[in-house]
Amino acid sequence: MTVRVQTEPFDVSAGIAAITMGRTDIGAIVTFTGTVRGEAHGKLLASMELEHYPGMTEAELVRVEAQAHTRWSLQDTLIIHRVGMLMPGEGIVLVVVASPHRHAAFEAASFLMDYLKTRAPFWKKETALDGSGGWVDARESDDAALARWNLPHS
Amino acid sequence: MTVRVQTEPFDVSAGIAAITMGRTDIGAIVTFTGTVRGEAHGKLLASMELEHYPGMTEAELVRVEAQAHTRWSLQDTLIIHRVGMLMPGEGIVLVVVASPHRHAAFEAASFLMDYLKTRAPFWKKETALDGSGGWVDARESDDAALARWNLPHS
Amino acid sequence: MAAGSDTRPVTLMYFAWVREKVGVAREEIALPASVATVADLIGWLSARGPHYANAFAKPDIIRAAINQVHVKATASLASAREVAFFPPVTGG
Amino acid sequence: MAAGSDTRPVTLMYFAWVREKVGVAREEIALPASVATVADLIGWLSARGPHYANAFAKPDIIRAAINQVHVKATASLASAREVAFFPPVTGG
Repeated sequence: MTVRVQTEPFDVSAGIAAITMGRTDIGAIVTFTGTVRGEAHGKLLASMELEHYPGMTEAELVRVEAQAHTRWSLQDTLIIHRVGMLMPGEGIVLVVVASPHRHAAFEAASFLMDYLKTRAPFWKKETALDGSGGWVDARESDDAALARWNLPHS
Repeated sequence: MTVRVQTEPFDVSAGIAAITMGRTDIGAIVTFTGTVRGEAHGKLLASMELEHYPGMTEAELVRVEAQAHTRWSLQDTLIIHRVGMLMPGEGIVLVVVASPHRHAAFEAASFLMDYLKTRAPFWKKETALDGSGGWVDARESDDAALARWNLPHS
Repeated sequence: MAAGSDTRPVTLMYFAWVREKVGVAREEIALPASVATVADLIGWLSARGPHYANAFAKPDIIRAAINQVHVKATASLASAREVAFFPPVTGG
Repeated sequence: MAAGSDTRPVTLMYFAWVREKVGVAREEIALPASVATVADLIGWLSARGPHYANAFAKPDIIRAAINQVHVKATASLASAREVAFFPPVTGG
């Protein structure tokens, strides 16, 4: 289980290698990459800034990972989340899940993203090419997505 | 939509780049990598050989992709499946899905794998370190996995 | 198929353990007009010799494709140029 | 907290637009013993001045953490060393 919060870009193959290199017991690897979309609310995006809560961020991501390992048979997981200034097309978040079986890998990766989106203390601020912008509103659909996993209340 | 059947190894980041490079409209990229496990039925695996049906393989993978694009809002997909001799730990299959939204990307990638596993004409033959081996039996669980997508009969 | 012909050429292909049991990967046959379906063809092939009989001993677990499209055993061979027999697929 | 003390030191942290509205990212306060819950603290802060009142104008959409763990507005501050206020998270 690995968690990284970083300003640098990430590479998906390197993320996979970090948790699978040298192992021959893994059967399925699922990755999720979230990227900055170049258009938001009908406006072209210039950049996106990600603020976070140092300390709590890492603690929440570790809790998210631990939850996934409780629910599914996983060999290893990796979460990388970027902070700071990001450009359209760049990766924001990377989740990598290694499991003996594909359905566990898919479900765990999907769960990690749903959980992370509603629990991990990150906030996005968009700046449009026309200079306008502001903080991104949370989506109710993200809360609904988390609810389907029937988590115990924290 | 891209389909490749090849003997060479693949790289996940290169696969992602092949369908996302230069685009800024994508929000979510899901990849699935199936790998050769080093142990099967309690025996250590020496190698795995993948036979396929040239022509039909490509046609089925194209049909699989087209089905996914019919069901979900996807920006692009890539399927690479290897054939020939593979060693434990090596990648067998790579699926990459790019979508504006994460749930579509997860579902489509999972669907592509379920569909591919029961429709694409590939056959695995295992050779154990002790020299024993043979053709891998199809799993009923794979048919059950496909059934949950409620596909029309072909 | 010209009217009145008793046979027509069809390519047969075998994969995985079906190929190993039959002993060839591919062959051209003259398909008799009386062999109308995939199931008929399996029966006809099984009568050709012990290798075939062995390969098709459990027809329920044999899968078939006509012209590179999956079909059921009841499928008609009317448009078949290429018929393939193989075990359930195990890729991915 | 020694018995009889009226206040104790707590670190407050603000993020995203809560931070922008409050005007600082972090501050140390002397928490009065009468401020028992997160909701109490929001009320107490809102009375400190217009920046706070503005930041906490819609307390329903403010999220809080005590010692870096998500809590509800009814949570007790008894063990709080660090209390954070922020909008619903939008990472990933």
